Amino acid sequence: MTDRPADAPDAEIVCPARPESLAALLAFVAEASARAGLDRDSTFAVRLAAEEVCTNVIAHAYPNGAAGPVRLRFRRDPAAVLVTVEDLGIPFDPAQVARPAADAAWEARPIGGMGWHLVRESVDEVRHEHLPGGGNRLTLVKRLSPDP
Amino acid sequence: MTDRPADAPDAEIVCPARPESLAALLAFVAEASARAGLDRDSTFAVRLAAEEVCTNVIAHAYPNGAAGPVRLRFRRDPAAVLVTVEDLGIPFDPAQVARPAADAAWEARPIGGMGWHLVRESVDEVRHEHLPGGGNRLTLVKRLSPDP
Amino acid sequence: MEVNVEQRGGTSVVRIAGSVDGLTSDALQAALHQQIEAGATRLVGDLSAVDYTSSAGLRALLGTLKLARQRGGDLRLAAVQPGVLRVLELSGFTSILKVFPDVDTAVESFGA
Amino acid sequence: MEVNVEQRGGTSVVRIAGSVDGLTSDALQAALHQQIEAGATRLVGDLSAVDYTSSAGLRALLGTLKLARQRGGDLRLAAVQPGVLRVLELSGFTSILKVFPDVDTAVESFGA
Ligand SMILES: Nc1ncnc2c1ncn2[C@@H]1O[C@H](COP(=O)(O)OP(=O)(O)O)[C@@H](O)[C@H]1O
Ligand SMILES: Nc1ncnc2c1ncn2[C@@H]1O[C@H](COP(=O)(O)OP(=O)(O)O)[C@@H](O)[C@H]1O
Repeated sequence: MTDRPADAPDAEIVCPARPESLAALLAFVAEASARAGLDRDSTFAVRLAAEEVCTNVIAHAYPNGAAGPVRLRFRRDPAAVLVTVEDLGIPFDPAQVARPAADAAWEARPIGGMGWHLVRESVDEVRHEHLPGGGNRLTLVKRLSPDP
Repeated sequence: MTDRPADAPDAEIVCPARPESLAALLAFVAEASARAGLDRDSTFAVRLAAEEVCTNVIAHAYPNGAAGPVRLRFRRDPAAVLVTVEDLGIPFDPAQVARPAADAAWEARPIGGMGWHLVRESVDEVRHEHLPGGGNRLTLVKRLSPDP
Repeated sequence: MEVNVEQRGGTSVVRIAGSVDGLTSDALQAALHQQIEAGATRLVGDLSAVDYTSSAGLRALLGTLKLARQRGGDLRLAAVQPGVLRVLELSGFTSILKVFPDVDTAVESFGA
Repeated sequence: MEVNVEQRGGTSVVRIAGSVDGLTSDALQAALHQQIEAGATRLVGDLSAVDYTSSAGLRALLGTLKLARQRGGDLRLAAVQPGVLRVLELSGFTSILKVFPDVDTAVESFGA
């Protein structure tokens, strides 16, 4: 994991990948989105993608023993918002997650499995890198429509 | 704020100084204390001091507008635990906080004002530094009794 | 998030307000299942004041839908706001859940 | 944290279990004040299962103590564990709050 940029000391959050941390992560994203002046739709989309990714890291990244960290950065560029989520957990490439079937009858519809599908539909781009020392960096890119 | 040490990537938490972050901060301290093998009394003392300091940063460090970050580091040395809490908020030197009166009758006893007193009684040393760019670093030192 | 339940004939109208996310979906699911356990299997979710849902909310809704239908009832939704509706559509929930423009229509759909 | 209330004659025994901290103290205060608002001003806090309190817990206890006494009752504590007792002592609460070794003695102290 690299340093947070010197000019944005409050644009990152690092906390244990545990359910107790979810409120802090969501509050961070809400505050950063408001500060970045995102409109309602972009705020919703970024919040949704960030929640799904964080929930997954909390649930899946550290299957063996104590939870390691989850680090989330929020960057507002002129034309896009970039949310980066890093963990030091097991290798996970979201490209491997199959699109869930959304046409089964209600009896056969599985409960769950929608998270990654919603991430991909909410943001314009999802990048995945394996971190050199182990772990994953996901970058969610939400392009912003220019002011009318 | 300096880098987290390379050998302890999960020994810090950085999150917005907001009430929503308290659960993550407390979970971090609990997990770090367990991992460091602290005994029951030291776990209680470190938890208490850390909670009081974090609660104060959340309540007081950023009086004007949006909450900035609170960064907490946990370090286990052979003979002590060091908990460092940093904010980028208003200058605050805990040495200026008066010891609360603890002898008033119940009718006159103020509700609140006990936090710093409990911090000082729980840990062996409290250090305060003003950070160069603004903000505060508090270091709480809890000495550990050698294993019997 | 807040949840309030109002009885309308044989139907429970569950008014949800706020955000349904990983922090609140368990409470929503508990409130909905409590209705069903108490015998109120005809449920209308009034989502007019719900500004957000994640997949955690979808889980609560689908779990409730299944339980209600297994008991001979149903969960139907009313007044779903655009952002939340998009999540329901993306996840294919609009093909299994009935969504009505307002609470009255949803209640009447049970043929009260 | 969990809070359970049991009536023992004219006294409400409030059994608290877990940690009283900034996350839970509001719920504790609400449960205690609810008793007082309902007319039960004689309260015994059973702290045998409380492993931790911070100043947030002290606030809840002192606020409740004041309200109970203003209404002619009292808040008394029972079976306080060592770590929590030390916090009460450090903050001078043991000079204004009555602490009993067990629940029975605390209940009897109200002269039931
Ligand atoms: N960070 C992660 N690390 C490891 N596995 C993951 C991670 N995120 C997701 N997965 C895997 O991908 C699957 C699909 O995730 P998702 O679409 O969010 O649905 P759900 O979490 O409801 O199963 C998960 O069940 C899990 O097996
Ligand atoms: N991080 C901080 N930044 C600014 N002021 C603070 C900070 N922490 C404490 N204070 C000040 O010190 C006072 C005493 O704090 P404390 O002993 O914890 O009691 P309480 O928070 O209940 O008032 C606070 O009321 C506040 O005015």
